[in-house]
Amino acid sequence: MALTREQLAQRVAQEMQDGYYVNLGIGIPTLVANYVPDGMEVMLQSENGLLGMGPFPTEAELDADMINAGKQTVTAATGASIFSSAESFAMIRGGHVDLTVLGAFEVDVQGNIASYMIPGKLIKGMGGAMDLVAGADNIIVTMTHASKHGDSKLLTKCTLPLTGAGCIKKIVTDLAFIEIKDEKFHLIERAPGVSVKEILEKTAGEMVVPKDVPEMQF
Amino acid sequence: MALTREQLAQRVAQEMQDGYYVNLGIGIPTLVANYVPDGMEVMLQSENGLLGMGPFPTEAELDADMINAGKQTVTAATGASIFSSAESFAMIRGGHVDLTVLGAFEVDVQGNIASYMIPGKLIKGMGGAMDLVAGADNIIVTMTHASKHGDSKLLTKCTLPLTGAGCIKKIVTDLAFIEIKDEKFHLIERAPGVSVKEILEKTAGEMVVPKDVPEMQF
Amino acid sequence: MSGFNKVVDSYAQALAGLENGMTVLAGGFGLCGIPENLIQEIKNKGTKELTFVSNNCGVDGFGLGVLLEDRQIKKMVSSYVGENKLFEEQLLAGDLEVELTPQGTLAEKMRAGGAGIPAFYTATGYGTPVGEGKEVKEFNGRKYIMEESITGDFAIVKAWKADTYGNLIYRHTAQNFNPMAATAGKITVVEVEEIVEPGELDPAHIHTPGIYVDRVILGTFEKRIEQRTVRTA
Amino acid sequence: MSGFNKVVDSYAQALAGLENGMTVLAGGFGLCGIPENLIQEIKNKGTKELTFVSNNCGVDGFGLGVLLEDRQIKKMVSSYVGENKLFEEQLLAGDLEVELTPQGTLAEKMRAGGAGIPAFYTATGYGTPVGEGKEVKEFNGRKYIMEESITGDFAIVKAWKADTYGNLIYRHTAQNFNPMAATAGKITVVEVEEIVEPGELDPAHIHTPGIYVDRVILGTFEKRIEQRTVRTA
Repeated sequence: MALTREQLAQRVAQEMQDGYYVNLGIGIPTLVANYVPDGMEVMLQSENGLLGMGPFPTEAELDADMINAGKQTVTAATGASIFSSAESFAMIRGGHVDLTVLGAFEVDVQGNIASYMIPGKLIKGMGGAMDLVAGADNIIVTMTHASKHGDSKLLTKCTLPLTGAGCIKKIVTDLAFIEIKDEKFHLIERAPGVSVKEILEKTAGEMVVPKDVPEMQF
Repeated sequence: MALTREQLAQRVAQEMQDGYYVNLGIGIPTLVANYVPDGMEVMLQSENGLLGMGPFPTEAELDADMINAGKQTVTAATGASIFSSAESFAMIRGGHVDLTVLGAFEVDVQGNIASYMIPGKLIKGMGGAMDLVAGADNIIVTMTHASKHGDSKLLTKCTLPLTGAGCIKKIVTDLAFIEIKDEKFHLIERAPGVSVKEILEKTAGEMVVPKDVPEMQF
Repeated sequence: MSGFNKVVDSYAQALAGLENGMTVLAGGFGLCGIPENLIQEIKNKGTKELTFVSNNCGVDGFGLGVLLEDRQIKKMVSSYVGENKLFEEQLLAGDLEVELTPQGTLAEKMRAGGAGIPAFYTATGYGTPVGEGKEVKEFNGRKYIMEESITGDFAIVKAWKADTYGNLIYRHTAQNFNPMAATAGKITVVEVEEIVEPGELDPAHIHTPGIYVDRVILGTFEKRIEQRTVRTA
Repeated sequence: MSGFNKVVDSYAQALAGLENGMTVLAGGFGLCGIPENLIQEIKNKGTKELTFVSNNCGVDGFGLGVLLEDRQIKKMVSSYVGENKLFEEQLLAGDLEVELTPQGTLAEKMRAGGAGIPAFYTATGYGTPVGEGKEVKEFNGRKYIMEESITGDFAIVKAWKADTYGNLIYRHTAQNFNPMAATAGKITVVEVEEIVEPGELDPAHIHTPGIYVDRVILGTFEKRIEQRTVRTA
């Protein structure tokens, strides 16, 4: 069975380590915050200028001046710091964020990522995504393995304009956990009950499959 | 009579305007702060990270953590702000300081300035001087017109390594107030009792002298 | 105004000198920390053909979105736009130009503009449409593109508190792009919720020193929320 | 240490991993805001052939000057040096290398290093010995030189207060180069006068967010004054 959005977030969350500073993109990545493993502390960085993002506010706490990068009202966690956008991206560009999680339209075997622009549709912009993929060493892309029409999103070469070149090493899809090395996809884990055959059918780029591909553990 | 150090500082102070942010170098420039014209407010910027430098502290106020760019203990004036060296030089380099006053060994008709290094002597460094002359639009160099040995410091071409190229427009010496335009010195004022002849004798670079050269007023 | 007193009494004074065709840097992220009243005053003035450098362009009827109504904006330099229909219409009709700039690059371009740095290198955008036509240089085996700095004829800024000298403090995440915009405007105008006397703000905690600020005006703010998300207590 | 607790108990732990030949970035301006005890610990460790990036090199017997005594410093990257005799002797004897860097360029190089910017352009130093051999580019009719960023294997920093997460606040002008050094060290070690619990520092007034900080240690400080200037009350 393909993973649900929640399971996707849960699998990504397993890649976190105690003491990690983490930037979570909009959509499924945001859900990752709900699955931080017990006994582990992580701090969320929001690129509009908040390190230590807390939960949504209560009605009483609601404050228009306290938002996250998704423009949602949030709170500051204990030990948070707040700063300018320049300082925020100094952190990001300088490689100080330990883990970045974001969505994508396409990823290819060279680690290229396309996530912000579909020609012919209205281009709304890249926001902070280009800075995030260029700045982070440890990035997890999370997306469905194939589009609604069944087209693979794991390609030999991205067809859409890139968000970043050669920067992606890990992908969690609804079917598999994949690493990128030596210009190939490497199948590391499969979603519970999903066959290697199905994964290969839905992967357009070259994929290395080891003898044994364990199922994800939750 | 050649100006005293105090008169030099006093003449420079006349170039200030109400509301000016001013950076004063070490030596005679520092004395300029004592001659801010009555009814005029200026704010002193100290490049180690203080905007709004106040007077020296009393014994009771003395604080090792509050110093100026000359490493002297100082106080913060009302309305001061304190920041990092990067922010301080962002101000300076970005042209936000209205007036910079500093000393020099030599200035030439192209507006070049040499002020930090005499080959053969120990080179201690340029500190913030190169940033100050590159960043400010409005710089006044204050120095004696000639060396102790009688050698002119106003040259056709600086002989010492430069602190900055083409950045000086105004010089106040102990003999004259001079502007630099079109690769020439222009004599604007002379020190009380000093003759144009003496100034010309002590000026190595080409100098334009108008018919009437008024004496400085104090 | 005399000495360092930057306080002006009217929005008309605050934006005196703003002319057609100028470039304006605006603070704010989404609708958070935007100079609401200064934007409204630009609408009232009817200044046209403006280039705005701002992370976003507001929404229909609020923030910079209101300046689209009378087509006062010629060009936007932003990282994310199109949260409103009017924007989309004008863009598709070719009445509006957009220069999409990565958010961190945009912040750094303004910071560099204020700091006298004409250009810098960044890996952001290399190998993407953003990098096209830009100079590429390699440092330590990695490729970077050169990005030039941005300055404006005006900067419009929203802060929380100012003293009369123009020293500023921002509130929570309403800080965002405001400090950089403040440094990079030829004329920097700030609207604030409270004006205090010099000496009331701690010198060590001033976010924007007054040297960057030309005019300060006291305003009242709607502070519209774009995504109202709450939890039950 | 677990989670975000960066506090270490000994200076030995604070500098664990420092090895011969490394580059160390040090905060401080003159003797103000210098990491006194971390410097002393480097002396105790006897680490050699170090490159120091620091605006100054202390004085005889205090600050970085003490590391000259056993010739632990191979090279200084500074804007102003030579306030002590030992420095002069070693420089003239060819035992010590100095790379003089304009103060603002030095600050910006460290800031750029921490911010992932490999190089930037500045007018500072163009046409002077500092500009020799550096790439020149013209922007808006003015010439600028390219300066590359600086990072270090270690950064040693002095702050006033830290919380256990490593969020820092500096005191008065003891801030100076410390915030930039903190961002640009592979391992950033901070000594402070007071350690508080997370939440005790106002999030809006933290000078250095804890993300840049690896280790925090509580110290006591002499705070020697270089130029004692006072007025009569």
